[in-house]
Amino acid sequence: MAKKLMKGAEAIGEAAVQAGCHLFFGYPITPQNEIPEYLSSRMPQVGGAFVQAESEVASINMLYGAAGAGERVMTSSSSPGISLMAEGISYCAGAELPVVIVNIMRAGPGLGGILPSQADYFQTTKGMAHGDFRLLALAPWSIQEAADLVQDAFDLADYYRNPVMVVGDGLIGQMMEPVEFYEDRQPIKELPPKTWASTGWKRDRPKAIINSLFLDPAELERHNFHLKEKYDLMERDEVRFATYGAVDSADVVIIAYGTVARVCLSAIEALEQEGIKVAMVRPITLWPFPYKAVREVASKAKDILVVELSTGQMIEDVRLALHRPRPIHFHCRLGGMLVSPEEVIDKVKAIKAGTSEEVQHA
Amino acid sequence: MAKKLMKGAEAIGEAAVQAGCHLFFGYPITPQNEIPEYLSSRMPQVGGAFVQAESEVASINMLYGAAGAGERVMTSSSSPGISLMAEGISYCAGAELPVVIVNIMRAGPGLGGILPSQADYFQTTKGMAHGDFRLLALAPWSIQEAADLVQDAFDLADYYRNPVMVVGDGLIGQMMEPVEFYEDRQPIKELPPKTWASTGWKRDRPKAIINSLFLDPAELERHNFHLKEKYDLMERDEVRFATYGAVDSADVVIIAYGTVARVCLSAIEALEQEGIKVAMVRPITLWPFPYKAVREVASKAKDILVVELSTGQMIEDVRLALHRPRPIHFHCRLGGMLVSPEEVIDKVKAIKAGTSEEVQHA
Amino acid sequence: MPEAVFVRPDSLSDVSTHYCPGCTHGIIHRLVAEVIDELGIRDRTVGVAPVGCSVLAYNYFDCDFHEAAHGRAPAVATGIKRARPDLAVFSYQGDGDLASIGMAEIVHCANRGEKITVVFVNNAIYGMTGGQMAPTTMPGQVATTCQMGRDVDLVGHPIRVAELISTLRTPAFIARASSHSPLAAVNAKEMLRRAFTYQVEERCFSLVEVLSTCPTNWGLTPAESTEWLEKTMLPYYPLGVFKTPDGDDRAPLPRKP
Amino acid sequence: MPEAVFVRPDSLSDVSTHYCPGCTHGIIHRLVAEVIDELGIRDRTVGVAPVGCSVLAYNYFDCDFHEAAHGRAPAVATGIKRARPDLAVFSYQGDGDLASIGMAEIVHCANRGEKITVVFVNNAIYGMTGGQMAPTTMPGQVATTCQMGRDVDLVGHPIRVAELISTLRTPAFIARASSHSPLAAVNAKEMLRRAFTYQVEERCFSLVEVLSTCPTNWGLTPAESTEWLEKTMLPYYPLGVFKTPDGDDRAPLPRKP
Amino acid sequence: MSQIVVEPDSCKGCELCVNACPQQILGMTKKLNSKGYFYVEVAEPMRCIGCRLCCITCPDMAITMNVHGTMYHYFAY
Amino acid sequence: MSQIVVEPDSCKGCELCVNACPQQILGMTKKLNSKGYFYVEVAEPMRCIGCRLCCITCPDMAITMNVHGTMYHYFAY
Amino acid sequence: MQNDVIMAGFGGQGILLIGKMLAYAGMQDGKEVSWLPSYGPEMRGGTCNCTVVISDKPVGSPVIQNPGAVLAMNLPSLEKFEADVRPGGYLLINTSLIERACKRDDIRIIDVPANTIAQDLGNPRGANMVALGAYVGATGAVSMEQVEAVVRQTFAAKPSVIDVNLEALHKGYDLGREFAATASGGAAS
Amino acid sequence: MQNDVIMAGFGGQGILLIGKMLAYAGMQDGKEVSWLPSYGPEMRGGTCNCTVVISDKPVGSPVIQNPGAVLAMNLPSLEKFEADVRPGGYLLINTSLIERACKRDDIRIIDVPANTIAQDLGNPRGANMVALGAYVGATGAVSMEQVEAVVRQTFAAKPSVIDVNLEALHKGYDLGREFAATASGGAAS
Ligand SMILES: Cc1ncc(C[n+]2csc(CCOP(=O)(O)OP(=O)(O)O)c2C)c(N)n1
Ligand SMILES: Cc1ncc(C[n+]2csc(CCOP(=O)(O)OP(=O)(O)O)c2C)c(N)n1
Ligand code: SF4
Ligand code: SF4
Ligand code: SF4
Ligand code: SF4
Ligand code: SF4
Ligand code: SF4
Ligand SMILES: [Mg+2]
Ligand SMILES: [Mg+2]
Repeated sequence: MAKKLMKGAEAIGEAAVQAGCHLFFGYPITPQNEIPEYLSSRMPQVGGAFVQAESEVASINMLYGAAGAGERVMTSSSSPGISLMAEGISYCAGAELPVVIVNIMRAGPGLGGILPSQADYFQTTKGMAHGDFRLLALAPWSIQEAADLVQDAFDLADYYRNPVMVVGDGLIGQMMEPVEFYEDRQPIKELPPKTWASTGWKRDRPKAIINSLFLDPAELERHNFHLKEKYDLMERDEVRFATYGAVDSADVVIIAYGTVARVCLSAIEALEQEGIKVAMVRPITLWPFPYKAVREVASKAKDILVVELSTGQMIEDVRLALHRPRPIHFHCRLGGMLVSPEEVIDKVKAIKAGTSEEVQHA
Repeated sequence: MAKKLMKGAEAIGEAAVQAGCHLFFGYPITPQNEIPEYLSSRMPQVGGAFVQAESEVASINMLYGAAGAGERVMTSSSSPGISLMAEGISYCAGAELPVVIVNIMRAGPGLGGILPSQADYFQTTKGMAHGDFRLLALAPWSIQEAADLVQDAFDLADYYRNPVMVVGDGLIGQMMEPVEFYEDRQPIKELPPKTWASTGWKRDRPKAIINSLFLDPAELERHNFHLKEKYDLMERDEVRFATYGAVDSADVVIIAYGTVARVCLSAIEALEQEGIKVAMVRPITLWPFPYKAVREVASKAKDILVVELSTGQMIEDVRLALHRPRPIHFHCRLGGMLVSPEEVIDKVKAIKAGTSEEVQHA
Repeated sequence: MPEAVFVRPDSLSDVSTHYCPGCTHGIIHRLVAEVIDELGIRDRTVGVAPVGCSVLAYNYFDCDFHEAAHGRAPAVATGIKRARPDLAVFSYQGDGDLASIGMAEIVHCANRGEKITVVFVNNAIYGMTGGQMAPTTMPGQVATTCQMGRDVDLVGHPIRVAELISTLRTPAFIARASSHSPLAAVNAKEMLRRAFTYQVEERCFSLVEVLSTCPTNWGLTPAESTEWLEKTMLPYYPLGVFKTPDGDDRAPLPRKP
Repeated sequence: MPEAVFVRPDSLSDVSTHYCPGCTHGIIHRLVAEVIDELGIRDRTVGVAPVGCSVLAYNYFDCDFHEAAHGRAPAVATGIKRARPDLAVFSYQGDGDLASIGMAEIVHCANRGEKITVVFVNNAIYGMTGGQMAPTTMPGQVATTCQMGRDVDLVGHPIRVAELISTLRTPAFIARASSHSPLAAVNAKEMLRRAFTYQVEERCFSLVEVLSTCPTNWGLTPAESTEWLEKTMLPYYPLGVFKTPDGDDRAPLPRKP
Repeated sequence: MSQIVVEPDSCKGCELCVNACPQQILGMTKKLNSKGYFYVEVAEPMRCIGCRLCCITCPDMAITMNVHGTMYHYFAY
Repeated sequence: MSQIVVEPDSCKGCELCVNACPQQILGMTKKLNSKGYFYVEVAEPMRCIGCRLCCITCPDMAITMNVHGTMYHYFAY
Repeated sequence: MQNDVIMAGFGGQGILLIGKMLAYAGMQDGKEVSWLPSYGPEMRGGTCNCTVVISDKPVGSPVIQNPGAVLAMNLPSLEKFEADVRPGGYLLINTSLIERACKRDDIRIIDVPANTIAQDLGNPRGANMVALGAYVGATGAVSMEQVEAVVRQTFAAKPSVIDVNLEALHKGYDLGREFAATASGGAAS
Repeated sequence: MQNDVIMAGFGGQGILLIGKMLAYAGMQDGKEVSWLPSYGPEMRGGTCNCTVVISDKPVGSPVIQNPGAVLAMNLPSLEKFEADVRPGGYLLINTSLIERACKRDDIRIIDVPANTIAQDLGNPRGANMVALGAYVGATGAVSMEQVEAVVRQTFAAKPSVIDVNLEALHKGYDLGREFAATASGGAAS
């Protein structure tokens, strides 16, 4: 298909449709309303269903039902709405259901504000909800990548039978950029038929029970270990990242993701012109985190700079990536304020000049 | 008061009352039903109120109201119920409300099982909900300590104007042990009057607005930095832990918390008799985590063993504590299965014998 | 040759349930299974189990099943039905599940007119968690979170779900039946049959509230429970059909403008 | 000396609101403030703002306030009132907030008989988020998530909150008023006065549904909005008193047993 | 003629059927079944009128019924 | 006699009061106020009957009313 | 010194109660104690059990994989726990309800016809008291004095049953002491 | 080469639309583009703005702190953004609605009486088109050909307005070109 100028939210909606997702359940929340709005008229066109749920709690449980019935299904929301889905997402993970959840992050905590943020990093990558489970989390930095990753998300979800989250910030939701959808797109994984789905029991397979309850602790322990193995596989096979700039000879290596990484790239290009060599590792999967890539690039750079729209949640993963203590610097904007290329440039110069303070750690 | 044999859940309930908490809002869930049950008859005796909320979502928002009105208030639940509180807890943190939340953890994910677990470690210490906020998290290992920490929790919550969570597992909820309450207990912090509370505006102070919304991003950014400073203070002042065994000359140092640490202590004593020197660091605050203590004790030991009822969530914090790569070993039981002293003994011996595999890290 | 006139329905697995002796969950399971058999829809039926004593319903019905989060069965059922409108979808929910934590989900599912069937088992208590007060607990009834009996001045009166739902304008079939006696069960089955039939005909949402006993948490024998249900619950929870898809509006009018 | 007969009530801050021109949220704010003034309870009143266009209500009322999570204002109000029964507590909620995500909270708050007052502003749309369909959106009404107009076959009919709540047995005062004309506003104030009075007298829970306009998201001028409300909403949402604390039971009876 | 069949190991001894039987011909054994319950037995099978009330009221499918020959059904079920 | 006072900067130009006035004596100015709205003005103050309908219907407290002397109140408010 | 015991039986046999009474007596004796019930799926309809630890030092693990004693009040409990008793430990079997014998020979097995004794005393609900007495008699884990005090306290509201329960307790205690006296150094050695 | 512009004005002035049209034309020209609207608290009732980036390379930051051009359609927009224009950049001022002048002398200031011109053309709603034309004329960020095509496409459903909008566009374009021709190397140098 030809390139189209699309709003991120619409591109995300269309990507779902292109990926064969014909079911969307969601509840309005800024800054991602255009996703449900777009799909409310798009889904009927493809014979699918759009339901405005009564809440995010209901949305995620509708996903649980639809995914359990073997269909591709998506919801989208923004930070407070994602928090309301916590229990339901844990259920999806426990019952091994492939669902795709889009979080267009806004500033928190609480009602916070509606402007861009990355303060849901921990929530996305670590403790979103109770129990031992993980979300595969993809973080696009452009509208085209958002469209691509949403499509990949469905394949990954189906392959691993696990919830996959696509996280962007308000810019990804609101921005327009050219997008291209490929007509001959093939799944990125070989996908077996969903024989586990509850589609009416015709006695041609075991009874399908979509369930996360295991009253026998020994059985639940086996289930937990089974899930863990799956997560180990994802950590082995699904890490995605991109590197930029002088990866082999950088004065400073920046770790940043999402639209913040674009801002950093602008800064890197400007710094290059001034002869300052900066590299960047951009995690595309927030979980599994590209520990190895960060370690390798960082090992060749003098200093490390983490740039984030949070108080430094990703620093922990960066620190875990490094096998020896290294100076880590940090720049952030919070509450919906955005990082500018100029700020990054200044920070890098400060690091080089030795006037930037390292992040302290207990 | 004299020692009384009390069930953990009841001791927790009574501790709240002793701490001057006269309001409880909660929803039944195993294995902590005895907390609301106890308080349903106890609260009226002290002129307080017990309300069985319609859900955990409602519970936490009732806490938001009651804490905002300046009163001490508590809720308790277990893992799936805590997940449902995610949004509300983020609101409490954002609006800086002192609330006490008890999580008697059960096995997950999803509905999971009702037996003991520690799989909510990440949820408790990292990404419980959206936005940049932290919970102060206390993890008792006995009923007496549970009673003590619940009382401390109210002081800490009031002092920092932040939600405090007390996390135990099913054993803490269900076990009976002797408990003593002290009549002359003093707050562990100097507590200023709650002039910020909404108690009816008599024009004698600024209008009280309990709120987490800041539409102006610059204002929200300031608020985020203010919260961050508070969390930095907690990290500086509120770390709690205990050490056991041969802290200066251990072959193996165990890191474990909650009832698991008791099991490990039994093992340590047995190993001591066999001449095997084992130390233990028991985090009492899960957040802020005792990074320094772990680092110091670990620096003197040959090997590190993390024992947990999760797939290894605490390992990340242990790794962050160490400034150089160290061999970390891990033992866990999942799904409601419990770790036994015998298993820990065997694991320590295997470590000593070099037959235990180190935890690998990406 | 003897003819078997009362046998285990095909849709009911041949296993013993975990329900307490005399618990009428078992009766209601059988009635639902019989209706599924009679309508011949077993191989396209998907059930949704709640969190509550009937959480293990998936072990007892011989059809595909989802186990839903507490209170969210109507949302799960919505997801299934919208994904696969050819399936017959029913949720089976307790009173804590449906009337407390799941109130928003049941009201909205009913109001959207999702073409599913809800079997709502009202036993006036939280059975599974050990006898806490439910929204449907009777005035004065003792429960572990109202040990002096439900005090309506403090916590209000029991919620009548059939009445509440039947005020919604969206066409639906709403009825209340009971399981405390064989004749009540016969009527309950009739109500369930209509409820499933309306779904199969793609007409409307249907909900049958079935009064049920919980001898264990009521602290009564099964026989005493039957009697208590009849004496205490029936007057407050009248049996009958509240709403049919072609009936008129059942919302009360304002008394004065 | 001229006498000021219509002035800004003390309980209303002297600031300009962020509401769109002609949005009747402003009228309803003033009515509430006037009632608070008249009852002389300003210094013991605590309001609870929802998430919705009135999220900033705390800036407009001159009393202590809580800003609640979306839909949870009744739970927050419960917390405040149980903590400090001496306070007069009211929540101010939109139709998305109260009738969609907050359905469980409002039903249970009403059913517990919390002695609070709920001001429920029904403008048949999600105002704040830009005009999505609400549970109260009228059949055929266009919204951003039903761009061809609300299709009742797909999403059901609008929910009538006053009717729904008034079927609960717990004593309460439930009324519906409107804000679309001065005379409607006069009546709305009367309803609000009764609602707050019942609370002050510690009698019961009270809820006044007030029909309101959203010119911006209805895509109409304020004057056209007034007319649309009158022509379209009034017939479906009749004004009046649905329930008083001493009135009889308003739940429908079964048609046949 | 109707024949009531009790499956002892399915019975939980709740006695609901005993109360339901209009002929009062069901009673509890003094023996425990494999689950530890005293189970039901038909004392006077000949007096059974085949009303199926016992079957219908049993929560545990412990009672099934066969008929020999034609039988008048008191109610559709 | 009643006196209607419009605070121009409070007015958002919604015209609800214009429609509400039974005397049809309110109209919009052609001037923008500080918020960028055309605001309301009283064309014929003498014809005002003091019914307060304009005040009551204004969502923005842009209209207040004073009276000189005694006034008959059409309705309790 | 640490005494630990798992007491197990049907739901209605009053197992949790005697466990609590034992722990209570231990506490009154000045010992450190813990009482831990089983909870979870096995509860409904099935068996229930509790673990009591009585120790001179703070109690380490309240969960005991190989207890010093097991009191099996019904068959499923025997089957579940007989293998777990620590070599040299005690296995008290309620022979009134359990017909089969224990196959182990490295532990001390005490036959306690608890229901029969209670029945004989005209106190059929007192079987648990008999069993408690037998455990205390055999192990001396707590002082009989404190157990008696606890019985009085437990049934304070129903004074009529105090004496019959004390009687059952003593019958069991005598049986346990007798065993300890005759069999000491017996099977276990 | 990168052209970036912030276009700002009241909600109803069609600012977001001309921003989109510009981006679209850029895309059709084979350039990389991004369009980013303001959203958030300032939206309701207040001003709105969007940032358009047109570049030969993939667009880096879609957020531009110091844009190469600002189009201020009303006074609040001028006040908010005039200081941000990159030295040497363009500031287009809708002098029909903005009475005060800009105080900077390191940028190129173009007076565009957009509303007046539109009014004169009998197309009062076409002020935004005039402004778009002026921006394109002054900067040459995209080809006029593509802009015209986009106008045709945008109003395809209402063919009656195509010509009047094209007319407005061209009036603005001419004004912009004229400025570029006469003032090139002017104020900025
Ligand atoms: C989120 C959440 N909250 C609470 C629980 C605990 N819980 C399990 S079942 C139940 C109530 C069961 O009562 P009801 O729905 O009436 O079913 P019954 O057992 O009486 O059949 C509760 C509160 C849970 N599992 N999940
Ligand atoms: C958990 C959560 N979900 C969704 C939202 C987004 N949201 C804000 S206001 C609103 C609806 C507002 O509509 P209504 O309650 O009718 O109030 P109105 O604006 O019409 O007055 C929504 C969905 C949110 N803030 N939080
Ligand atoms: S607890 Fe009550 S509802 Fe649950 S199985 Fe037992 S009797 Fe039935
Ligand atoms: S969007 Fe609608 S409800 Fe909100 S302020 Fe504007 S007119 Fe009022
Ligand atoms: S069929 Fe009727 S008569 Fe025969 S045993 Fe059963 S209940 Fe009694
Ligand atoms: S009703 Fe069924 S379970 Fe109950 S006693 Fe009769 S046969 Fe047994
Ligand atoms: S008071 Fe009545 S008559 Fe006078 S201006 Fe207002 S509406 Fe018109
Ligand atoms: S009603 Fe108020 S805001 Fe509207 S035009 Fe009249 S004075 Fe202005
Ligand atoms: Mg129930
Ligand atoms: Mg609304």
